[in-house]
Amino acid sequence: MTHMISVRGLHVVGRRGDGGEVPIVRDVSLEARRGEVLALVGESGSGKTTIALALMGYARAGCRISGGAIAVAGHRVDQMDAGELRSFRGRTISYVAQNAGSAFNPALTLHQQVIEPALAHWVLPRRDAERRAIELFRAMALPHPETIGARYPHQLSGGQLQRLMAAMALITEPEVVVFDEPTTALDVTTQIEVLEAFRTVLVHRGITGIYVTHDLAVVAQVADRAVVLRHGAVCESGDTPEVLARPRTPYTRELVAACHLPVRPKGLDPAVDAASGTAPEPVLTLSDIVVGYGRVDANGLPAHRILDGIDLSVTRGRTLGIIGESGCGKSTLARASAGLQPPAAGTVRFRGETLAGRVARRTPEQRRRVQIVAQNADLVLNPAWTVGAILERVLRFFHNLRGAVARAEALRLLDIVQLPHAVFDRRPPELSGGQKQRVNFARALAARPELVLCDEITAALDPVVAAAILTLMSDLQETLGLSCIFITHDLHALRAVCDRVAVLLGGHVVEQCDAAALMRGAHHPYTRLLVSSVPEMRPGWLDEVVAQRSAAAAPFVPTAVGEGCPFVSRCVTRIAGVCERVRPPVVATADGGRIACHLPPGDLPVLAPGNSTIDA
Amino acid sequence: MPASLQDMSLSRRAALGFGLGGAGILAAGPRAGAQTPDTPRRGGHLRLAGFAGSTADTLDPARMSAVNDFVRGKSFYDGLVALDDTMAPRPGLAERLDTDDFRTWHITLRRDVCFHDGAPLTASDVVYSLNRHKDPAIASHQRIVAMEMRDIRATGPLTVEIGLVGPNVDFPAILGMDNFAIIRDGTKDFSTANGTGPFICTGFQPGIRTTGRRNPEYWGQPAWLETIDLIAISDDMARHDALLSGDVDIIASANPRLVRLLRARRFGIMESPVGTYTDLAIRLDQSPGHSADFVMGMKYLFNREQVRDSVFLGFARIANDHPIPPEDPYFAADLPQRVYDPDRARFHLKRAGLGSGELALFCSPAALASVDIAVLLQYAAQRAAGLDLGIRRMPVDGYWSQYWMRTPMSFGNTNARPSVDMTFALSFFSRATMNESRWRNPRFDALLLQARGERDDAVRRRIYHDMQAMVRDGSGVCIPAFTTSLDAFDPKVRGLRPNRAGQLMGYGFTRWVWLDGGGVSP
Amino acid sequence: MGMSLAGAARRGAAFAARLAPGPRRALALLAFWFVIAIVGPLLAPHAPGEIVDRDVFAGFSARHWLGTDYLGRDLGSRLLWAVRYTVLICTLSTLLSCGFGIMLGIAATAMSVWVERVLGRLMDGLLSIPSLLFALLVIAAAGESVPALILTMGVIYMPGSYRTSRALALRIAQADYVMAALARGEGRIFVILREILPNMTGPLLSDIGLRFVYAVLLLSNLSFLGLGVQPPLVDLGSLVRENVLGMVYGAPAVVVPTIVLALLTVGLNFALDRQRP
Amino acid sequence: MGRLILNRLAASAFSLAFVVVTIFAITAALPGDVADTLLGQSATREATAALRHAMGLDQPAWVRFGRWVWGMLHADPGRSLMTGRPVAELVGPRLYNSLLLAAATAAVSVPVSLVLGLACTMARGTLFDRVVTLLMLGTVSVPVFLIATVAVFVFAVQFHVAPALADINAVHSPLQFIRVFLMPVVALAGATTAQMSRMIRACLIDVFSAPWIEMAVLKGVAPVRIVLFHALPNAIGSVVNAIALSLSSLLGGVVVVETVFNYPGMAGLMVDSVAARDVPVVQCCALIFCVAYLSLTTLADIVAAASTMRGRAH
Repeated sequence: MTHMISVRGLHVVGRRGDGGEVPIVRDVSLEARRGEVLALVGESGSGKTTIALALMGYARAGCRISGGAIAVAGHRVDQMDAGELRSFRGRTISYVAQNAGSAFNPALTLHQQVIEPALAHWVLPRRDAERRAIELFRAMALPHPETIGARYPHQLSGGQLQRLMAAMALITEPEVVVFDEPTTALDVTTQIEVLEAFRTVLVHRGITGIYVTHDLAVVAQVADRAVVLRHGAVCESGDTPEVLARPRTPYTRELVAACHLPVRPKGLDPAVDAASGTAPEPVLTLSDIVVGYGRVDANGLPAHRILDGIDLSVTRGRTLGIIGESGCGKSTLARASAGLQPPAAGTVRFRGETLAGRVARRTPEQRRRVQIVAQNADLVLNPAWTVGAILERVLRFFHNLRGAVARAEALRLLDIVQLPHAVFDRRPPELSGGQKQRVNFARALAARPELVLCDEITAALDPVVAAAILTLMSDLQETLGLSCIFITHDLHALRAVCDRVAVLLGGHVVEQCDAAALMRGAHHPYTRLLVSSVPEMRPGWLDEVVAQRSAAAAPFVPTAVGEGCPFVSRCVTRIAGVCERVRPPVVATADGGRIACHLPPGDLPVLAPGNSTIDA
Repeated sequence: MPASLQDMSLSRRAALGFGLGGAGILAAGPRAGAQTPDTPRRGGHLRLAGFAGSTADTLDPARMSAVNDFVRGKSFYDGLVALDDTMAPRPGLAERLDTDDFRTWHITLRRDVCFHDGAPLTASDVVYSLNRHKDPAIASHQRIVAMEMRDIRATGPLTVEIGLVGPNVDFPAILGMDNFAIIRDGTKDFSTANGTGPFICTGFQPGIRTTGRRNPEYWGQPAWLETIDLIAISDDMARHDALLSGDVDIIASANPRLVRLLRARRFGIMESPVGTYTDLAIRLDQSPGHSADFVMGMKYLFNREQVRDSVFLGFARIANDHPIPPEDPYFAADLPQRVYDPDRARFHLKRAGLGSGELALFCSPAALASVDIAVLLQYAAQRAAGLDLGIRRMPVDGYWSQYWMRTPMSFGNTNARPSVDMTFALSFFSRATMNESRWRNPRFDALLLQARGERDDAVRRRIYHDMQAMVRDGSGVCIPAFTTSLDAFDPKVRGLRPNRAGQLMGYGFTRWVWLDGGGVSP
Repeated sequence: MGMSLAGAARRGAAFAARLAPGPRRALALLAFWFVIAIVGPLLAPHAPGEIVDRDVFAGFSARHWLGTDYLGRDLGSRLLWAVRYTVLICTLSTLLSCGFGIMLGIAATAMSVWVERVLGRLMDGLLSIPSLLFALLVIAAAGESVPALILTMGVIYMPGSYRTSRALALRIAQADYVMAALARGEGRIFVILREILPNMTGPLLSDIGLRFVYAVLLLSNLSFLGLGVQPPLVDLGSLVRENVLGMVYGAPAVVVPTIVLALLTVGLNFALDRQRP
Repeated sequence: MGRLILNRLAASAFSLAFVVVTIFAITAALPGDVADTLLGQSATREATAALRHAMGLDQPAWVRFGRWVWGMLHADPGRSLMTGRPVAELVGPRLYNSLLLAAATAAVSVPVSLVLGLACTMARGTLFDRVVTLLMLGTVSVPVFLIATVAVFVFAVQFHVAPALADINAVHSPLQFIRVFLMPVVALAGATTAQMSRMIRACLIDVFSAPWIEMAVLKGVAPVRIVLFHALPNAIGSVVNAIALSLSSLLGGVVVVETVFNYPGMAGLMVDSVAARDVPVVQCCALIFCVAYLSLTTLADIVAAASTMRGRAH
């Protein structure tokens, strides 16, 4: 018995609405040795999670394991009955779910849930289980390991929950742990901590891991071997460095390529504009925008602010990128610009014209000029309408086009976004994610806008598709001369399409700079953290980053963030007594950037090109 | 010529002998009919399920209107006059009833009668009991009748004198009406009954139940039963279920459709040939009733056999469009029976010259079987004369006050009256408030007053005969049938006899029945 | 004309094809009952008020397939009429309650918080009056007629429909495509009719179907209080009720209408219920 | 939490105010009045007018409304026009009876439907689930009056296993209580249980689609524990709501059951009083029904809120 996990000829089928069955996983064979981490890599729909669950003898509602031999730690999973499965799951093999926020029962304390496997399998008496849980919490570098278990899931952050879930998976000391995209829902800065915690326990305890992910950079950090899946079948497998460095199949090559997005070709900077004699003309200008909720104070400002004192402008024909972690106010910024969420203070100007805060008060012409392309194409396109109807409605609304003219124009728009005409009569649910996002784009273009607000348009897409969308966007902007605001949490995407970048944190812009300057020169400490946290597809990268960070001064006791810098609680270079009290001044940098930090410009962290291979 | 109650009742009895013996309608259930007249036994507990019970249940004699009210009344109270099986007046609390001119009546009360609370019966009780009917706030059902009694006064501790507005030979019958039962002077609270009757009220919950026990001090023939328990079950099936399962001993208003089942299970059925009728009242003072042809046409549209057989399953007697039932001694047997005649109906309706369009026909479960009769009539009208009748079935509540007599064509339901005089006076006299069809015939009115003062029975018979003919042909009231009331009982209930005054022995069965094997022999 | 009819049929079929199997089956069932409601009475051998036999509660026979009722009328003929009236009344009252309920429910999502709250409270109040007693009171006040019945039942089931559609609409109103339409500057009516409503059809049809079933049951329970269609016509519940005494003889007059009533409600209920896992 | 309860209570109070006005408006719109009823066929115009005056029915509606609301605020529902007795005296015993019947029904239907709902959830898609579903749907699809009538005929008349009447005075021991209440409760609980178990099943299935249920399965937790420990605490809010809704819809059946079993309860009293136009009694009964419904749903809402807010208060 050399293999801890051995799967031979696995087939999983799903039931269709009409009662027939469709294959989801076809003839998959794989194995993993004891103590090894095996990555299952693939896009959505590749069957990677289905295979991982099949290892636990589990198939989701509507699915069925229809064939194959599954052996885990010497057990034939495919031959177990319900009782055997119950004592096998959680004991021999355990599971870390993708979204810990929803995989924890909201009504129970974390402690109850974490020790439950140990109690359910009679592994440990309650008291010992609690003790071991605390040990694991500590090993996972969770704050307050003694008391954190008494809390409820909604009281903790995503990264903490993800680590708690790993603790729960490990409490029975299983032989195998299945990680199902455990860091996908996390911000890059958090991802590093979680990845490190996982890796440490796996290595120390000699546990065999199955790591399900779509992110090759993560694979590079955690997995010994990788299996690339496509359409439910194995595409390629081998040792991780091998697969990443020398992909053998076209599909894997495509995947790898999607991780190396080309940087926006023309590094435009204001100096060039100045040289060409055209003054940079701002299209959209946001001044001192405040958006929030809750009680309104004497100045008419809300108590809880999502955006606070935002000053930004978009230059004509250029793309402004906005980057930040979840909850920093990125999307609110787009919605405030579009008038969907009226600001409590500040003004939105479009080519000098002040726009009303509320969309209903804007003129049709003003509404036409600013179009929004939102993140989730599933929610953005009305599923009851055909694509043609969606486009024609906009054409009719803004341009009063009807009948054959409108149809011709709609078809032309489909051409522009590179969709076949057959899409015209389909409805959104019949389209793929990439197609939907293209339709979403076409709809915005139908208004013939001057500014397009793109809110996380690639977040829900697989890397290959996302890359294509980004290329399309760049091309369109070029050919149509559009101005854009591109909101994202993905540094790769940002650099692929943007001319200028604003870094958003806690509702404040902490830094603005040219996209080209993002990887070099002095930056805000947060920007540095952000940039250095983006995983690289280079084995060993994680070790370097971790080594670097632990070398730096141990971070901070968090204090209440008042008027001070939003980054103060995580900043390793903070100036005690100042940063948490005083709002940082905005300092202009040599290459046209603006940084809000108390540090003297000379002390700002510098990103050296060698520090990062992101340009490579 | 002075007259007294004793004489009268004798003479009436003689006259009524024919009605009782000849009709042969006093059939009882198989067991009841077969049983030999055995000796009554004392004791036992009898449970009755009446038909309708609600919070409108009352112990106030003036307000009694439902079967259970009357059963309660008959159990707890007495009237001055009692009506026997043939509705002939017999002495009740009044020992004597004397008059010289049928206008002023002298009442002599029985001695040694006590109310349930122990107080002796005196003239003031009688004066109070009768006078209160005239007060509108009392809401007496007999206010109109009571208005006939112009003055009521005590002439001694046990004597009362009543002066009527005009002579009335049938006045004793009026005093025999259950609503004129005698209560204690000054009674205002009717949460219990303080009467002189054979049972003492031991519990009264309106709409739920009434209980009573035998009055050991009763002045007359004491009751056989020890205790009685009266409830009401308005749902037909539930009421029969209660009898079939043995939860009650006797039920009022058995449904003709369940008689087959009851008989098969050896339960007794008592058929009471009461003079109750369901009629269609066509108002003569409005379109379409102001056309005599229309009214006549409608009368020919009633298929009386069908009403009897399909609606009442035979438990009815065919009527001749006048309110006097065949058992009544004054029934005009020689008047030709009106029959279903589509040709004549068509002829008359055509002559009435109605335009097209639907005529509304108001009916309600409040008026017994009126909905079914309306259905029959509607089909006949459509088939025979192409006349469109639109049935308007109205809820029980509000029917009498909102639709009956207020619409051109509505169904009504009239209970048997104690005398022919009252039957005509209350429902056909021009100024009667219940003159359903607004029929005005001065000759009829004159005849009514004449008969009322007429002592010669032969003359009265002739007058009543003419009046029946006049109603039959002139009034807008169509009477297809008289109903036969059905009561069903467990065979152990003995002593039941049909009574013309109403079902359940004119509601007074608790006074007479006994339980076989239920108690001890006296 | 023919063209447009064919077009409508095609569109209808296409619409049905897009629905979930539950509402689709329910629609098919409803269509079946509609056919019976329309065609049935034309095939009735006797008038609903005609007495055809002196025998009441007669059993199955060649002359009267389903026997006779409590008056000796042809039960089969009455049954066909009863189906028509039950289907008619319940359909109209359901359309009424759901029409208003859905409109208000969706509109509530677009109205100010206070209007919406007040509306919600009013609906709650309406819901708190027991339906049977409410019907009794209203029909006592307004008189017994088919329009009154329809109106009353419409009012009774409106709050439920309001609640369901409001919950659905609230979820949809937060969808980005509604935002997109608002950002475009579309009017409220357009947003309600074109953006929100089409996306509620599936669950709404289920809800409407269930409400139809409730209406059938309420109507039959109303017959217990003696309320219903004017004689000689009849609805299914009243048909059962008026013949309930026949139960003791096992008469078809009570058995057959009960089965038809159960088929109508159970069938629809089951069709709609199956879609939920 | 306290704020939430206050808010919910205020909302219910608003609903109640609306109900009060509605009830009064409908009862005021009833054709005819108690004077007509009292006099019945012998009503003449002057007699009814006199009676109406004596009863104060000739006052304008707003005066009567004001007097009624004033009375209700002092817990005095007035006097029955029909019997002249205080409404409280009339309603009191009936309210007790109704509560008894409702409690007995709830005591049967709530546990049964909880068990059925849970069982169906755990066995969803199986034959058992389908059979129960069909049975439950069948139960709600037959009018209550028919179920009750057939039940009485079969069990009381044919087999003599239970009385045909629910005679509450005959109850002197727990055994008699069961004997008397068995059939009314079964007739009432049938439809209620059916409805409730379907709703509970729907709530639970909703919860069962949550990822943390899958997580529990993958932890190797036993199905019974999953249902009781994981699913139920999260479904409790909606389950309680479902129970409240079903119990309140029980009132429709109550009218029927009270009539068929001749059980002296509130619904029958109200129907009678509508017929008699005894407006104070109608208003009092209607108000009690509405208050019962509103307090039930309010309570359910508060329980639901409390259960979802567990832990969130801190």
